[in-house]
Amino acid sequence: MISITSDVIDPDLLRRTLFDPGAGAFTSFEGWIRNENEGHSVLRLEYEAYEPLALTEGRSILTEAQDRFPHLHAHCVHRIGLLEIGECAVWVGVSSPHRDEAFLACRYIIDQIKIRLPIWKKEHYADGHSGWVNCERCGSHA
Amino acid sequence: MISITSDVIDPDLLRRTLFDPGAGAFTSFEGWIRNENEGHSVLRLEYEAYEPLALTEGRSILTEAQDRFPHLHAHCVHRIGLLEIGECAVWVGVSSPHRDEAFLACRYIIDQIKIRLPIWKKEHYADGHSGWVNCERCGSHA
Amino acid sequence: MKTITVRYFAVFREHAGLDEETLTLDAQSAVDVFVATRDRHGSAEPSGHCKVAINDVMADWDSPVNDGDTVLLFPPVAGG
Amino acid sequence: MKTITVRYFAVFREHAGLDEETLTLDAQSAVDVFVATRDRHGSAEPSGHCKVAINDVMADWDSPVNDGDTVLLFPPVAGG
Repeated sequence: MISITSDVIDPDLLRRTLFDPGAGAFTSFEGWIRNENEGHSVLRLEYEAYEPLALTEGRSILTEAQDRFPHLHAHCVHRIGLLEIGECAVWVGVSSPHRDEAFLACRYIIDQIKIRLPIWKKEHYADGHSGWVNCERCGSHA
Repeated sequence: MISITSDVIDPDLLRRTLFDPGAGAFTSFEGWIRNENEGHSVLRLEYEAYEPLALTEGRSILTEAQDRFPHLHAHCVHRIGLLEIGECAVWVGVSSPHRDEAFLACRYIIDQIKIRLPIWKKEHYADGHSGWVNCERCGSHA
Repeated sequence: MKTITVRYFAVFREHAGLDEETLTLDAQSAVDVFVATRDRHGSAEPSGHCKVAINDVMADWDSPVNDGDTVLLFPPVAGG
Repeated sequence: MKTITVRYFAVFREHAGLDEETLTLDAQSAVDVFVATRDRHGSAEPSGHCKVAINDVMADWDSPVNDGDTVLLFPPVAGG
């Protein structure tokens, strides 16, 4: 399942949705707002999504992961709106019988989410300027 | 930091210990008790650790990860005692500026923990039998 | 000539100064719409890093556009 | 002959039927202690998958043992 929300992300609540008596491994990834990007001091970030297609594309990514790794449960939530340093912008969690697939699937999902979902972020800098962040493949890696 | 505990593991509390305004990525791994191992129906697991050396070896593993990946924060907790299906036996969390290191470090730590820490588990099966689980490298992969 | 509704996102919306507009264009495919709006609003972004959707379905730059279509122009994405 | 305290863990403790015992052995290195206790308690585990510590420090099978040492015998580990 994937969702887009302007509410604070609650990782503990989310991981519980992946419980399965046959799952021996759980991995999660969280993207946190950090105070620096490419030498600029960042105060906060603003996320914008085009929700209808972000959800469609997100569901495709999760389905791809589940096709590749049987018995996988996967869940993803992406924040939108204004986020402060330290806040969680994206949460990806997976559970599966063994840890190999859990690590691979979690990595696959976050990588694809970062390059395929119509989501954009604007950095607000300490010097008063702001700027849209270019995509991963075009430049910086987050 | 590494700890050994007979208390329930609280992932949300643990991830907060890794907050850092310079961290853009967080990954965690949890080992959950599952209801099956190599064809046997498992009811519960019993973990035993030799704490003084489990802690020493665990600290070495975390230091190795931090030497390899600068700016890494890492934390690990391992349960001991009797655990039921679905309970978390081990939690590993790391935060770092970027996700490449976060995934690699988290995987490194759990892999090393499973093969180096003096910790043993006994499976209690549905048929009334029980058995000590052989190490990862010797047989099954959890 | 076709009547195309164009929707702008993120930096494209800032360049255009509006969320969407309806244009009458001589466009065969999505990239024609992209080029026409780029010229119109003075953006310098190459299409290579951008994405496009037609009527809420992800499309390719050479996907055909029809009269009445809504074309969504996505600048380089940066989720996570 | 040396006086060595041996501590058993997990399946080794079950084989031995006790947590620890003090033995008088003609042992040069850790593996000699391992073999002596294996013979004594009828365990069939090869040393290859096992680990040993001497006086609470991880050691190798060919590490020397001295009179008064405590040798910890670890069966194959299975954390996580």
